[in-house]
Amino acid sequence: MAGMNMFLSGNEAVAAAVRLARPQVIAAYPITPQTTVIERLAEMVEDGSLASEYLHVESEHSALSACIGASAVGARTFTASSSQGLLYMAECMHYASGGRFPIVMMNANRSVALPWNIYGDQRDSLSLLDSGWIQAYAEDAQEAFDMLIQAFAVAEHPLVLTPAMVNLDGFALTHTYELVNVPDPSDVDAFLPRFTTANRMDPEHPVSLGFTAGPQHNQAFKQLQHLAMLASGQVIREAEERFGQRFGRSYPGLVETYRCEDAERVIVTLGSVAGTVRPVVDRLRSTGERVGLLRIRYMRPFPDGELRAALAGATSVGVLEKDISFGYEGTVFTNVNSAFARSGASPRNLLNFIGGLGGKDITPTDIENLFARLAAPEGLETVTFI
Amino acid sequence: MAGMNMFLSGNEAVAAAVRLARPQVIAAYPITPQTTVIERLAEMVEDGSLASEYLHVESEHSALSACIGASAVGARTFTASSSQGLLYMAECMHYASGGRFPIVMMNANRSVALPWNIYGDQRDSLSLLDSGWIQAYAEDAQEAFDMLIQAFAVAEHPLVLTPAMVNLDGFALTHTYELVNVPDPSDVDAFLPRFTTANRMDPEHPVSLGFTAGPQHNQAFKQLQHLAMLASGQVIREAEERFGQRFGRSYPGLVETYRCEDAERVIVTLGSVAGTVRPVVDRLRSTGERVGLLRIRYMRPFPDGELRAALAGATSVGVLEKDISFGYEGTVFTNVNSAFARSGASPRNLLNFIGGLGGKDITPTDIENLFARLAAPEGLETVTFI
Amino acid sequence: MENRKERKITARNLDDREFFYGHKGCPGCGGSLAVRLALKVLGEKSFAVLPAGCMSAIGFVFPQMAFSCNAMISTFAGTASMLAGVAAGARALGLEGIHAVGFAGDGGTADIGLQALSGAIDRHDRIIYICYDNEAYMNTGVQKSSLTPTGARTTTSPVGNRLRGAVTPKKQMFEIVAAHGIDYAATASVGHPLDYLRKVEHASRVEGTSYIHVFAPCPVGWGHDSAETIEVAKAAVDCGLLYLAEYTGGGFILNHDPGEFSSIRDYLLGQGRFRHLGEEEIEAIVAQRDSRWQRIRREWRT
Amino acid sequence: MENRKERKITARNLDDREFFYGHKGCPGCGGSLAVRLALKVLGEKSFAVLPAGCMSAIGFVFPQMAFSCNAMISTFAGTASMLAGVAAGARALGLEGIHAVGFAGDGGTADIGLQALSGAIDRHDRIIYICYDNEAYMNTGVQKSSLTPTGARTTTSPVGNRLRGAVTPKKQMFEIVAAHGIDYAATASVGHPLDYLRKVEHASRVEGTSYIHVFAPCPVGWGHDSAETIEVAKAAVDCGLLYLAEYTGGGFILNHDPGEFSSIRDYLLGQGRFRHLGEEEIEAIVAQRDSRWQRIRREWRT
Amino acid sequence: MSHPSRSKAYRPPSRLEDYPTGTVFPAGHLVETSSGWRSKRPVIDTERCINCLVCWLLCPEGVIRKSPDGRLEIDYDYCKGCGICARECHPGVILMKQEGA
Amino acid sequence: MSHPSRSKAYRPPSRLEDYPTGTVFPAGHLVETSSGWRSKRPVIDTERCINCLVCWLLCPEGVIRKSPDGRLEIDYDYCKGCGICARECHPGVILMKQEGA
Amino acid sequence: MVEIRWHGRGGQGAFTAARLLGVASALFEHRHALAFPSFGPERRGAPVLGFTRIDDRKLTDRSMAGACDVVAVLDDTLLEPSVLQGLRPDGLFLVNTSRSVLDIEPPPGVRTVLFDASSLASQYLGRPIANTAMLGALAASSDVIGIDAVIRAVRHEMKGTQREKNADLAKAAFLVLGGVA
Amino acid sequence: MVEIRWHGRGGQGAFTAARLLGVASALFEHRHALAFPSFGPERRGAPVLGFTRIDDRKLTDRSMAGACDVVAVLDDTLLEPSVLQGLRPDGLFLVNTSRSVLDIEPPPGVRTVLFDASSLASQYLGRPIANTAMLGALAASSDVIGIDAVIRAVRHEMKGTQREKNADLAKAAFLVLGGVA
Ligand SMILES: Cc1ncc(C[n+]2csc(CCOP(=O)(O)OP(=O)(O)O)c2C)c(N)n1
Ligand SMILES: Cc1ncc(C[n+]2csc(CCOP(=O)(O)OP(=O)(O)O)c2C)c(N)n1
Ligand code: SF4
Ligand code: SF4
Ligand code: SF4
Ligand code: SF4
Ligand code: SF4
Ligand code: SF4
Ligand SMILES: [Mg+2]
Ligand SMILES: [Mg+2]
Repeated sequence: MAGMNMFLSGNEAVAAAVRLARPQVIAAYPITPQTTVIERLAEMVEDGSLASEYLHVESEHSALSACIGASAVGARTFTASSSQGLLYMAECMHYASGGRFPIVMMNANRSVALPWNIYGDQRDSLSLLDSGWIQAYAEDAQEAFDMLIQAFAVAEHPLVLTPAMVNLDGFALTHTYELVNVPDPSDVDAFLPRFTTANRMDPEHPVSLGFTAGPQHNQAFKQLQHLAMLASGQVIREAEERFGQRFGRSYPGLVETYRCEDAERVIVTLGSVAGTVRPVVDRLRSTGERVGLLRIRYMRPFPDGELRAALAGATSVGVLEKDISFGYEGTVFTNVNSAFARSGASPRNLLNFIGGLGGKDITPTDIENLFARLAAPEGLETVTFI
Repeated sequence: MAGMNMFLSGNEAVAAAVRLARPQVIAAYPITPQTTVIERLAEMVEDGSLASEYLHVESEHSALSACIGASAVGARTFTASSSQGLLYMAECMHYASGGRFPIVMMNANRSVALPWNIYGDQRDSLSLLDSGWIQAYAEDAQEAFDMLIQAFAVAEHPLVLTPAMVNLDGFALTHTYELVNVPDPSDVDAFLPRFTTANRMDPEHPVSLGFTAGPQHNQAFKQLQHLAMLASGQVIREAEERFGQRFGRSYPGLVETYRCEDAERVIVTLGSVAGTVRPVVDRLRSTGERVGLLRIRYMRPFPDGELRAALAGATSVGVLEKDISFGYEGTVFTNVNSAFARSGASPRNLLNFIGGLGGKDITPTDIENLFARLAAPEGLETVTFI
Repeated sequence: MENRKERKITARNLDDREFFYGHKGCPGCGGSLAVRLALKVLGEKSFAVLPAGCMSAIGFVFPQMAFSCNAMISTFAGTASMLAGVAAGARALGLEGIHAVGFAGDGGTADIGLQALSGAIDRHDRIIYICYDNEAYMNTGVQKSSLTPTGARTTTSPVGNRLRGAVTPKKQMFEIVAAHGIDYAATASVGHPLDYLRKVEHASRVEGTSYIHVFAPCPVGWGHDSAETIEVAKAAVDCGLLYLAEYTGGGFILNHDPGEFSSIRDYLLGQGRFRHLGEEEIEAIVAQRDSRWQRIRREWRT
Repeated sequence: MENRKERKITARNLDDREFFYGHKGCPGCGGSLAVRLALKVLGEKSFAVLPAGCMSAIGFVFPQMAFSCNAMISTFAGTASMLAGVAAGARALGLEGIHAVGFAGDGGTADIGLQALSGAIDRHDRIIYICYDNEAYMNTGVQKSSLTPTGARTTTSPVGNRLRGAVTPKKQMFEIVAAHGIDYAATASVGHPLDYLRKVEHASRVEGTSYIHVFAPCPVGWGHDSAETIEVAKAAVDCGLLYLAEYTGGGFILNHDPGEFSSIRDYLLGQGRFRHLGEEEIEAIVAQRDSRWQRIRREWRT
Repeated sequence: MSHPSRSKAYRPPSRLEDYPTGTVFPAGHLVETSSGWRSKRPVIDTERCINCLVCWLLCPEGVIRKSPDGRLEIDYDYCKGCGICARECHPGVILMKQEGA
Repeated sequence: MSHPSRSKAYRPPSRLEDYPTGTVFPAGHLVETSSGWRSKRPVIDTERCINCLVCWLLCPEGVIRKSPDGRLEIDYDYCKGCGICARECHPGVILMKQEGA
Repeated sequence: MVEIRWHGRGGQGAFTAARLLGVASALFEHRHALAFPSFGPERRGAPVLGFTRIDDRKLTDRSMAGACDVVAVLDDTLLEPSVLQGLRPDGLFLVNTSRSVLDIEPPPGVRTVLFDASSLASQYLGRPIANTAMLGALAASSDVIGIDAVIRAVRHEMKGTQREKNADLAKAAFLVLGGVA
Repeated sequence: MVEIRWHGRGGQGAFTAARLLGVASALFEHRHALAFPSFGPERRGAPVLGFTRIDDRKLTDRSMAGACDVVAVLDDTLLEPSVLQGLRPDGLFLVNTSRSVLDIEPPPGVRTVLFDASSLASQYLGRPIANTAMLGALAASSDVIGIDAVIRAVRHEMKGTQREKNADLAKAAFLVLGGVA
């Protein structure tokens, strides 16, 4: 592997990736547990290793607005946020995606007030699933690094032109140090060429941007946006392919399956908690239990086909998520279930495990219990808080 | 029927209902097509027919923040918004629900920028489905009026203590005039007693509100919030019962079925477009076609049980919605599908019709075509833009 | 070629080209005149940003595009920050001679857009922020903003027995941006077009943030004839309710002292929004004007 | 019972009760002293609102509640509007003698909370807004805010060859709220506690909006010993970087003129965040102070 | 040319493929006129006009043009008949005439 | 009593039903001390103290109390040992002593 | 179901006419009615529309596309062929104009009624605000609404001096057009 | 997998120790390591924790609950019984203290190493910042990490004058405790 091995936190890995992606404009606002990303970036701008305009904005709404403005003149842009900050820029998130500005954002997944809490759950990003952003969820710092670089390539792809958000679990990923391979700048430059777009203010050929479209036309823009997001699935796979060839690390597309081949019971989850499931799967497999893990890497575009294919043989599926849509169930569960309903064939057991809210620990023992629950035949409450 | 019949727009009906509900504090910010609500309220405060503190705030974030502050001292509060405004207060929406402040909001459903558009679709409220608010959708001005009064009763119920949003389709409801029965104030007072709560600042017994809860405790608060929202289903039904007894208008709970009894093909939808489906159902029924309409009146709490029961006999279900979650499907569809998946039995055909984005007209002919599509056996794309 | 540094703008040498044309504004709209004139000064390299409000609503309805320069609608709260992004992006990409210019209404400036504006001033972003002040939220149908003057009737500051229009004084945006130590700020009126053009021209040369507050009557919201827009805009200056001034290098400059004021009464009662005002209320407004001018004449340079 | 109208507060007559006790603030935290002292003046009928920031983070960790009066955390941007709601609700419910008081940091005031504050001032809401200024986003680990002074090192205004800490001047919050025509505004320092207490007491009697900007050193973020908090807070006044002043009834009052300033150099180099500053940089700060004081001494009453 | 004018050939997109990617469209693209808004039409008596350009400066629509021969012309496609030009013309040489009369 | 003190009897909720409805909780409810934060402990020489109350006023924790007999006492449960009192005491009668030494 | 489409300019009261007709029908003839405006970025002076739908059974369909039975035009400067779009072949074309011949010609089956409502309004109100006169004219020339209901609706909705003047105006228009109350 | 828990006060470098150990292990012994801090509302002066996990296979589990193999305490004023929570019965209890007897007693199987790292640090650095000394001590008293890796990690991560001084300090601590490089 070329490049350099470094012992970095998830946030530092993200900052390192951003440096290599060379965004021309960065605007962000501090919030725990995102802050160290923008601190590192400030240092890089200071020490000259990153030639970006770095805007000290007064809020997240302005952070993303500034990125939209910069993207609207054709600049590559980056921002980062979390939780309250993400919600404070919610209007701009829809704005950026509707305007097809391929901004890349790092989101440090964190619980949403009230009650206040700075720890990692995923209600922040999942509650904005409909905002038109590509949503990726990393499991470890290396994947966060790689996803970040790929996110620029995918978002800026002419068939996609859609903003992308890379999610890291607060603290569990953002503040945990581990080994990360950081490639050579020249390799990243080759992988990720300069951003060019026709969707920008052009001194030679002036345009109107961000206009009004009435009832006759509006839906067409929305439909195109949907199609572009759908197209991003293929673009993500191609980007991973190219990435693998150049950097030697390959990724499996929108979902990753772990020992799912002949699995009867599968836990579906996303983000870093997959790392807690993995050794439990190994342990149970070693005692002959047919269990597996399916990790959703992208929530948008939603990998319904991949999911169904991977889970075709499973009789019991448990969706484990750090999120709850009050008055129904976990949002990931809802999405997964729809994929099943659309095929007409759901697994016999379909359970929802809600955990990790506000950073509540999810232990290997918890996971073992979940697999046990998936083995019990019927009569279970669908939504269980663990 | 007691009270007075008036020819009102949906917005005027809402304002009339708010007057009768006597909120102590109103804070709102203008936005088309909500504006006439707050204009009417300003007039009522001026002419003394409504004794509320009326705050001219400088943004929607402040509008809802002010309501939270007022609710935190025990006042009944009302706000209204739409689209960009709703998104601008997204952070506060989670805040209000997490803090269990039973604020009532009217939302004029409107398309979300970009592109800009002031017409009615439901991406605004549906994109905030996870924010912990009860979400009701009215079909006509009378229902909007009645739901609004009921919303206070439900939101403030001790078992619920959760904010509630009543949605009216922009223009189609908010700006259309029709007959509305406005009850006598004394009747409303009897139906809706003064708000009392322990969840407030109390000069005699000081409290800390809106605090931090760490990883050990946070999830418990979220779980209670979920349970309260689930409990609201029953409270809504009871409130409708009481309402019917007093005012002579009864409502069917979280969903309304129209000629669904033996229906093979059913369109599931919400809001005013149901009114376009109704006469088409009648027409097709008169030619012997077994078609029906299911109207979702509340998206949160989500009526999964009611839906399944009502659609148990249907072989083809089409979900018609003014919303799209880019990269997947309509959000209502996702929710409905999950209800099927959880029961293990989905209808043979399960289609998603996306229409009305940015106010695109949905005509009776469109509806006829949808029913025809539901009759075709297989091989259809799941998500269709109409 | 003229020396841009010294150009004095008149109707003779002003650009013939129109950059805001074919819009859907009401007849006699002061705001659209303010936008039109400013763009004639700033020219084809303007990158304009307009938040939700009348000017964006009337200028960009697909497929009818009334701006001939680059232009974009921003979120209602995001004018200044989007402008900052435009300026930063242009700088990063090496685009030269660009003017990042914003046109926001009074509501979009003094209410929901204030924070982003404050942030931009604080960073000394090289942007020109023009607030066209029609003294209410017009695009949504004449609601009170914090720049609605005391006594004005709007749909959310109604007139009746209990209330007599807006009860709070007009927020002092010019003083507020000046208190930030902004690089350049000015007030202006579409009734004094040459003064306004000069200020836009000056702003275009400032290395930092410029703010121009231009008074722009709205016949629909104010209740005057569409032909009277310029007169009303002049009268506001003549009667002393509006002052033409600049802030630069830490000090205020009064550009024009009317000496004897014309009648505030006439100014007010010529507009539907003020027609309910009684003598006492008018006297209070006069008194307020007088005390403000006392301070201005005492403290500001001329 | 004392006549509340005339009470002069001293350490002798100040309330013995503690309303902010058992919090998790760092040893020597100036902000927590500012909160503690203000609540002793305002008493048990305070309805306190604190946005995200150090004071809320250290005061409300379930089940440890450090406020003994009613208190609530607000969204970061929503201090003033939530306060406005509290005040309006209390009024509507007929609660008497309540003080709706906010305690927000510099970031929560001058950056993300500015707009809501401006709105409250505009409405003349009867609230007391206290900004404890520790000159950076401390709760998130010392990032630059718009109240971070020029030259200060923070984690987002690093010091190296290209940058020397914060490059923009400190936003003039006191002047900005004064430009709003606020009912009452004041600056203060925890190093001058009696002056501060007097101002809080005054604010409690204002029928309208009060704003107090209290300088509150943060040993962790500023890099001084925890025991030095009061000294540093005094030194800022003595060296003229901070002035104790009030704004009321349309005019400024300087409460205290140090005459001869103490050394800015000593003030700066006593703190880790400024230790990199060279003579030239210090000279520039001195020059800025001098020109500001020239204006203050010329224009403000004493 | 100094003014945009209506693109008569333009047909709004009917197929999805014809829409732009993003909300981006050529500047100064006009497809409608506003002549129908007007109930009165300004007419300049060019003989008496002193060419002070006040009307040119103050027209909110910018529809008064300096023609090559120096006279002023009005683009009636976009004049809304507000009457500002007539009111502000000091010599009073602009007349507002009832449309269709 | 003028100061809250630690409620030793309190046990954090273990069942859902024991949590409040809403984020609401009695004010001034303390369950932890901060004595463990301190490495130095202020000790007042009450004999030499002139009772100027400067330390009382300036302690960020508010832990210096006026006892009934007029002397000052420190609530060591919540004193963090910042040293402000010692530094600001003009007569210099507060000593910062190493904890555990 | 009948649908009436009102054409006017922003400020001329086209939507008020649509709404008054709804009031007349719903409150005073106890039928079902919906009234709604068109809404767009256009400003004062621009052409605007108002709609009234009336039926004996509850109206639930709020979609826009659909034929209309009456096109009522408040200002003859608006008369372009597009004004007739969607008018049923047997519909009514009611125009406020002082002319006796129009430049546009409705399809053969359409009944055209030309009526100088502005002049009549000027007489009664001192201003050419023609909408209530047009309601009287509609009552006279169709069975969409009765004149009594129109008058009651005007009285119900208007205030002050305008109230009786407009009621009288509507009645006068009705009579001018030969309506029999 | 071994887990090392570091106890200190905010500002004493407990997490730096945890991270340096991770660097030493991952970069210089080519094992797999995770290092993470505790994080809470507590401020400077309050007790804080740092964690290092080391294994020969990739570490994926990031959950918190779990036993630890080493408890290392940077400040003996922190010695409360809770410090020993979760320490394995055969674990190592490494304390920076000048005392020779502690008030708390670990369970029988636990090996206790008391070491005056602060004094040594004061000698080498002029300040009692004990974390690198404690790393040296850890290398000497366990097979968690080798002293070479510790020294390389210190050199890799530190800058300026601190670099060699800390490397020397770690080495000295290692030798004092009888480590054999
Ligand atoms: C977040 C948000 N809130 C509300 C609106 C609705 N809105 C659009 S324009 C407008 C009024 C604009 O007023 P002003 O800024 O004074 O400009 P004007 O319309 O008067 O030109 C409002 C309230 C919006 N677009 N976005
Ligand atoms: C919308 C939003 N953005 C960001 C944050 C993160 N945040 C919480 S406190 C804080 C810093 C507060 O700084 P300041 O207001 O100066 O108070 P201090 O911490 O210095 O006391 C930040 C950035 C948040 N809670 N909400
Ligand atoms: S409403 Fe007023 S500001 Fe808006 S376009 Fe019309 S005249 Fe201009
Ligand atoms: S970081 Fe600073 S402001 Fe925050 S609690 Fe500590 S000393 Fe106080
Ligand atoms: S009437 Fe108005 S729009 Fe027409 S030319 Fe004159 S000023 Fe321009
Ligand atoms: S204002 Fe009158 S005189 Fe002057 S240029 Fe125009 S038409 Fe001619
Ligand atoms: S050391 Fe600090 S906390 Fe302790 S009593 Fe003194 S001032 Fe208060
Ligand atoms: S400061 Fe010193 S002298 Fe004054 S009261 Fe405190 S201990 Fe006594
Ligand atoms: Mg305005
Ligand atoms: Mg701060």
